[in-house]
Amino acid sequence: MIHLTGPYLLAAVLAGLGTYGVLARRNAVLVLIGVELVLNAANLLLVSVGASGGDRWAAGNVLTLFVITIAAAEVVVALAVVLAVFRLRGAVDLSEPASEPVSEPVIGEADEVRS
Amino acid sequence: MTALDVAFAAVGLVTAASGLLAVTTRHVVHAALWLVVCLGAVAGCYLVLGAEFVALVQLLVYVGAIVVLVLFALMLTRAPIGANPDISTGRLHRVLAGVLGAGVTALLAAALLPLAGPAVERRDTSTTQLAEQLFGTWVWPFEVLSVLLLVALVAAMAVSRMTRPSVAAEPAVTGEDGVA
Amino acid sequence: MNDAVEVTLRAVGVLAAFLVLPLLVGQTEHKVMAHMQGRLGPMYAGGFHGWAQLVADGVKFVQKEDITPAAADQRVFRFAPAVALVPYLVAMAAIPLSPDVVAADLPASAVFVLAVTAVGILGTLMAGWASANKYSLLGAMRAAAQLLSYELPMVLAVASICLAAGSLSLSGIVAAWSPWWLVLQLPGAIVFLVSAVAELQRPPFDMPVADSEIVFGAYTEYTGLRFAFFLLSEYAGIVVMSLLFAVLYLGGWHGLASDQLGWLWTLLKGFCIAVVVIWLRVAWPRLREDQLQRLAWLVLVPLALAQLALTGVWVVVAA
Amino acid sequence: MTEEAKKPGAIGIPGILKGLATTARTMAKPTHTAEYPHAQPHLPPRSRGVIALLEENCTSCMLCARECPDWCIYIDSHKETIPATTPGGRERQRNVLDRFAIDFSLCMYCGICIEVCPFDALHWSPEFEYSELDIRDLLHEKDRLGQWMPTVPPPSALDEHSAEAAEIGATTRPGRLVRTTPARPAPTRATPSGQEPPPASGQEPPPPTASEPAPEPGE
Repeated sequence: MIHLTGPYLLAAVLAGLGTYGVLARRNAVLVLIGVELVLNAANLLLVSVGASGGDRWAAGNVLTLFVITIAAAEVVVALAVVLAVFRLRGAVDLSEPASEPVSEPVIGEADEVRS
Repeated sequence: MTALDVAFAAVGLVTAASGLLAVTTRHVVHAALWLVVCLGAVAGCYLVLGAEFVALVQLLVYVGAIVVLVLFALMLTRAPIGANPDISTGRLHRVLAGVLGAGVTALLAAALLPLAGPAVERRDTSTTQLAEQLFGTWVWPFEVLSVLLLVALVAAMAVSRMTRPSVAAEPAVTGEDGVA
Repeated sequence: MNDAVEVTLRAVGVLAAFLVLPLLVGQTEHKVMAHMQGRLGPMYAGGFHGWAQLVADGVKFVQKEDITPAAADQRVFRFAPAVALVPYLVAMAAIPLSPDVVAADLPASAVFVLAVTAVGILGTLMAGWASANKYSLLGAMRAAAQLLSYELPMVLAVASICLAAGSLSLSGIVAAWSPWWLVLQLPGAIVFLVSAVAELQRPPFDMPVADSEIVFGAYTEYTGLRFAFFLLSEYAGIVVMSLLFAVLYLGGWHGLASDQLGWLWTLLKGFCIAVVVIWLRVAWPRLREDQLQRLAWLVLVPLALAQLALTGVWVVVAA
Repeated sequence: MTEEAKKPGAIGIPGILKGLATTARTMAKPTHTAEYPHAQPHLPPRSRGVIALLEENCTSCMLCARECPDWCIYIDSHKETIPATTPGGRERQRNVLDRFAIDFSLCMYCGICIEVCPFDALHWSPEFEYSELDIRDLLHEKDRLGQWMPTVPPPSALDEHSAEAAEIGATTRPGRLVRTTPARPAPTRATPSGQEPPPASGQEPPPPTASEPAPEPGE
């Protein structure tokens, strides 16, 4: 027996924290962390609904797996973009106005795409 | 309060606390490390909720791969040790963000909590069941997802190689991260 | 009350295995490596052929000063060895030595072991970043890149085994094991072994700690007991990976008198794999970073996928 | 593991297997290790262990101290007057060695001092077990250096077909005009040529040409 109040509340809190994280961060990678938190809130909600029964196609679990997969894809692309921006501008500060490239493009080797 | 409630309360508190630290800490890398704790605790939540396979995948993919990738990106984009006020926006902005975040929480809680109702019997989803559904009912979304992964892979590769031509003209200043 | 006693007993058993088996592997490495290089290895500590050398090393490590660099991120730096060590301890609890001898028989233990060992990377990353040392950071980056790359073929190889056995549990996999797997799963076995060695950052995949280039990678700044923990985690990793290989590919406790001596068979098979891992270290030179990535993505991943397809076809045809 | 080799451009599997085979074969063979403190090492002839001093041969000429690359030889001496042996003869002076010390914490075992010594006062000894807990104890004074003398091995026999040693030739050949300069290197060569260990004798039997060992030879 389990009360679903806890999971629901936690999902709401995580979503709120994620929103705050997205809005209050200037570093692009840290904004991603906020996004991850929101995604996890959604996952938690899905799983807790799945655990409560009335879930015909195991949708709670399956959709959570899907979201995790999508999150992986999203993170890979987002981080590639962040690295490209860093190479171009030498910083990943989102509140900095988009100006011409800083005259110091930091060239790494073409990164292997990981995972 | 049942035993599961107590267990969930414990993991949930860890989740919320580490999540809070992940979005508020002033140390860049600490944020990612707190995210690790948060995601691990979320995996614990899944366990308590009876979704053990999802919990393991959460651990394997989120903690084992995604967060490592995030840490990797943080280190590649300069992550000095010590507090750094520059990673957050200004005070006013943060207060507004906090209000908005609290609003989101309040809204969701207001919508969800009435639905919670009395204690329910936990329904475990066995791995076999999950597999049958995944490769039966959900097989088409599953296939589409694999295409999405492929696209993401190719896209990431394309994005990371994009800067090459423009760079060729500039004098190559290999700075602090000749890593990769 | 009875449960509490049993849980305690199991925990103590795992802890004992965790403390003894890595030392055994370490001593074997000392001796095997020495003889492969025409040396004798440790001969004095403990009397007979230096059997207590690693105990002596441990005592030495305890006596050394525990230094945290002034510029380091103190808490992360101190915490990193534990993050590197604990996952292997947890993983060891889930590996069955025989149907009865297992600390925690989980339903999806194969995935569990993989998931838990994947967390171990974080310890290296934390150590490398928190040391405030450019060599450490480089080592951590290399480690992260390598471990992420080799995680994929490893998971795919294990997936192939799970597919063939129709089970995610290690006990179930061994129960379904048949000698044919030695042939049919051979590519997967090779992929698994190579990725396991790479995950452990052992030579020839020891780019992250390449001592001639970046001192000792992420562990450069560590001293004393914390350094010993990193070493212990490496050897515990060998134990975990070898036992996992024995359970997945060599049929675990299948063998003569497997009812009584099953656990011995598993340990024996795992020990042979550990010797192979040591052998690779002696025989082969270190791979370069680009060769490493190339091997993972262009050889191991396709091979693992082919193995997965082969197993799939076989399962469907045989069913 | 053999998949290892399949990276492009690698010649591949044979080499990798060969690596495994070589190490396996080495493991099957006996080791080359000598367990030193328990088994004495077999040292090759002419091992450079420690430098021994034959005090009687030393004329305090300072050649060794001067040639030493890291200045680890310390020599103190004074002159002593020897009364004339015959009545009315001239008094002679002679160097008396007060101190001869080699600091083995500085010595790099190049052996130049031994090479340059004109009178074979310095010799290589194969003894090497003289480590100390205090680095200052590595400064060997002349009595300590002299104690190494019994450990100096006799010089190895000459090669049968080698040319006759110069000084032997000089004694057998008819006499020549006295010329000091070419004769100077002769004493140093005496070591390998003399079949008897030279340290036994006191003063080097001078070749017919050398009269008095001048303490300061031309550079």
